[in-house]
Amino acid sequence: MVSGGDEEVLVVEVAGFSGPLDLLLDLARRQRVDLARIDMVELADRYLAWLEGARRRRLALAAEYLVTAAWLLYLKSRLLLPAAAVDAEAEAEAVGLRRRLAALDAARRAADWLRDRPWLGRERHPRGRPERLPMRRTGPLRVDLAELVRAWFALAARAERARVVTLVPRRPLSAEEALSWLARRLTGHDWRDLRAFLPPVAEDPLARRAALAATLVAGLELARRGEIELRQPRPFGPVLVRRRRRGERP
Amino acid sequence: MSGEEAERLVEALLFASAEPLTEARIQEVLGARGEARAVLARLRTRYAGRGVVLEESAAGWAFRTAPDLAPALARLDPRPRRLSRAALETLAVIAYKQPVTRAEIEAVRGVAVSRGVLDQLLEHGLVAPRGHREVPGRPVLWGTTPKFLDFFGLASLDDLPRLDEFGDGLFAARGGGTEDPSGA
Amino acid sequence: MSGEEAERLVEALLFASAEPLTEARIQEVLGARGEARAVLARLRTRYAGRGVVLEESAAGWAFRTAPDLAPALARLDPRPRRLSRAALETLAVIAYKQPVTRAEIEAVRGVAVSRGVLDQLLEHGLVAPRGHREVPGRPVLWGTTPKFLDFFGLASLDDLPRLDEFGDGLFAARGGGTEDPSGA
Repeated sequence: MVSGGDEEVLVVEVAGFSGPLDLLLDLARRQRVDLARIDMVELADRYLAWLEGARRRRLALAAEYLVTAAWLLYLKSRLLLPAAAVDAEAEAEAVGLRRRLAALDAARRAADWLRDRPWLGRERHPRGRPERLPMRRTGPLRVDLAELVRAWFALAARAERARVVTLVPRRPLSAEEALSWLARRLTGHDWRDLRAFLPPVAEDPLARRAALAATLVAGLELARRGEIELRQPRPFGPVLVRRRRRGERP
Repeated sequence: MSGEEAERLVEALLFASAEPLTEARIQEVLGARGEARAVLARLRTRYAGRGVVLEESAAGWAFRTAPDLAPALARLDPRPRRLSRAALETLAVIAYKQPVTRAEIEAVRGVAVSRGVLDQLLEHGLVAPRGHREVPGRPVLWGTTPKFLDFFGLASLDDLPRLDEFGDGLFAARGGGTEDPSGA
Repeated sequence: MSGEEAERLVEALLFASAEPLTEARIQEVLGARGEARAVLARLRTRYAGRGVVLEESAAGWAFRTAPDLAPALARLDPRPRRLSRAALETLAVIAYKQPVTRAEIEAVRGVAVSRGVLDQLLEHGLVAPRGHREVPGRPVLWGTTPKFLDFFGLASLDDLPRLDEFGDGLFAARGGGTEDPSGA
């Protein structure tokens, strides 16, 4: 069966096998090229001889190698019965093993084929300095008149402050001023946030709160006159406002 | 190796490199296959006018996409845009004080108006040049466009709210309708 | 825009990207300037035999350095890509028998597929989960990605050699569908 020299080589290679099936494939390949016709009895003998050699050299083998050995021994014993008595089950198991060896063989060849392909990053290289393409913004412009006007008033106020050195005494925006501002600005019939109609005031929080209060009073007054509608969908939420359509009843 | 092969190698090398490569480095890879300087010159000629150009900078040689294609290569971003604070203020000054020079806008805003800000407004078609101020340097005068009126839903520039509409409010303009906070 | 200009644009677009671009994406940038497929075909011809070649795969179109230059370019990447033997075999089984469960891979290889092996393949983006097998335990099914094709320079899975070319028809899985090589 296996010569001593062969054994030597096999034992040295033990680390290279990933499991008994891998080892069996290697042994089968030494026997024949056509794995479908592999002699199971001979394969079992080779395996057992290899195992014996490995044990003599005290190689630590995983238990599965021994399980496979036991199974092969059993398979061999049944295949060696007189032809008439060879059971179909043993034949089927032999065929199964041949198929598994052939499948593993194909997988290994496919792996070799992939290994030898020109890999990306090994034989073929992508662009090393990919460039970020610029973004072109094409969306619609979002800005409204109130923003534009507020920007202007803020600039004007800043310029005014810079020019006039004497301090102007601050006084809150009056309800009348807020009323006149809101009555003129609020033209739409869509619900809008009341805060969009704040007259421009100094940027300090107190002045803004006073302006908000005055604008709310103005809104209530205009609503009382039936010119506009006010609505607050949830407690402490934003107050919404719109102009009442002509002819609509309050 | 033929000159053609040296060219192929340098082409691949420059393409795959993460950094621009110096002539010395290229020569190192090229070895005896060719003279880097000559190969680079041939390669640059080959790519001249293509979508990709071979550029030499202080850092070395590198391929880059032809600059003139940048607009066509840009990815489109369809999200709604807002004007930057600077653009909004600049537009406001132009709207209220037109026709106005860049220097005048800067005087009101107190900061320089960058090229990008005016470009933004031009791109949206909200402002346009309106001739020149006849002073030394003949600076361009800027004004709003009909599209500006359209965009903000104004029938005319007279519809822009004025400061004095607040009676004697905090920031009421002095005097008549032509408030001029810059004092110019 | 002339055909030449469309070619420049696509050339620049592909050069700018390290990843393959789909024909749809290229057409999107090209717009009405040309027909992507035709432009790509011209471009491929133009680059044939150069140091950089235009490749097409299911992942899309991409410029890659010519494989024959690999030895000269070897020093370019200080950390060359590696896949362990176990990972390559596992990948081969997945490629041929996809979608396939871990247990099915193990049946072919005769050993357990370790977490590390799958991690290696996932890290390289070569495989991805493809749903579950509707059997008890609902095991994850694995398949290859478009990156797999790009990685190994394959136009499609059909470029994988037929396994009976290996001298054995038993493992003729793809197309055959659900054959179980374990013989179970």
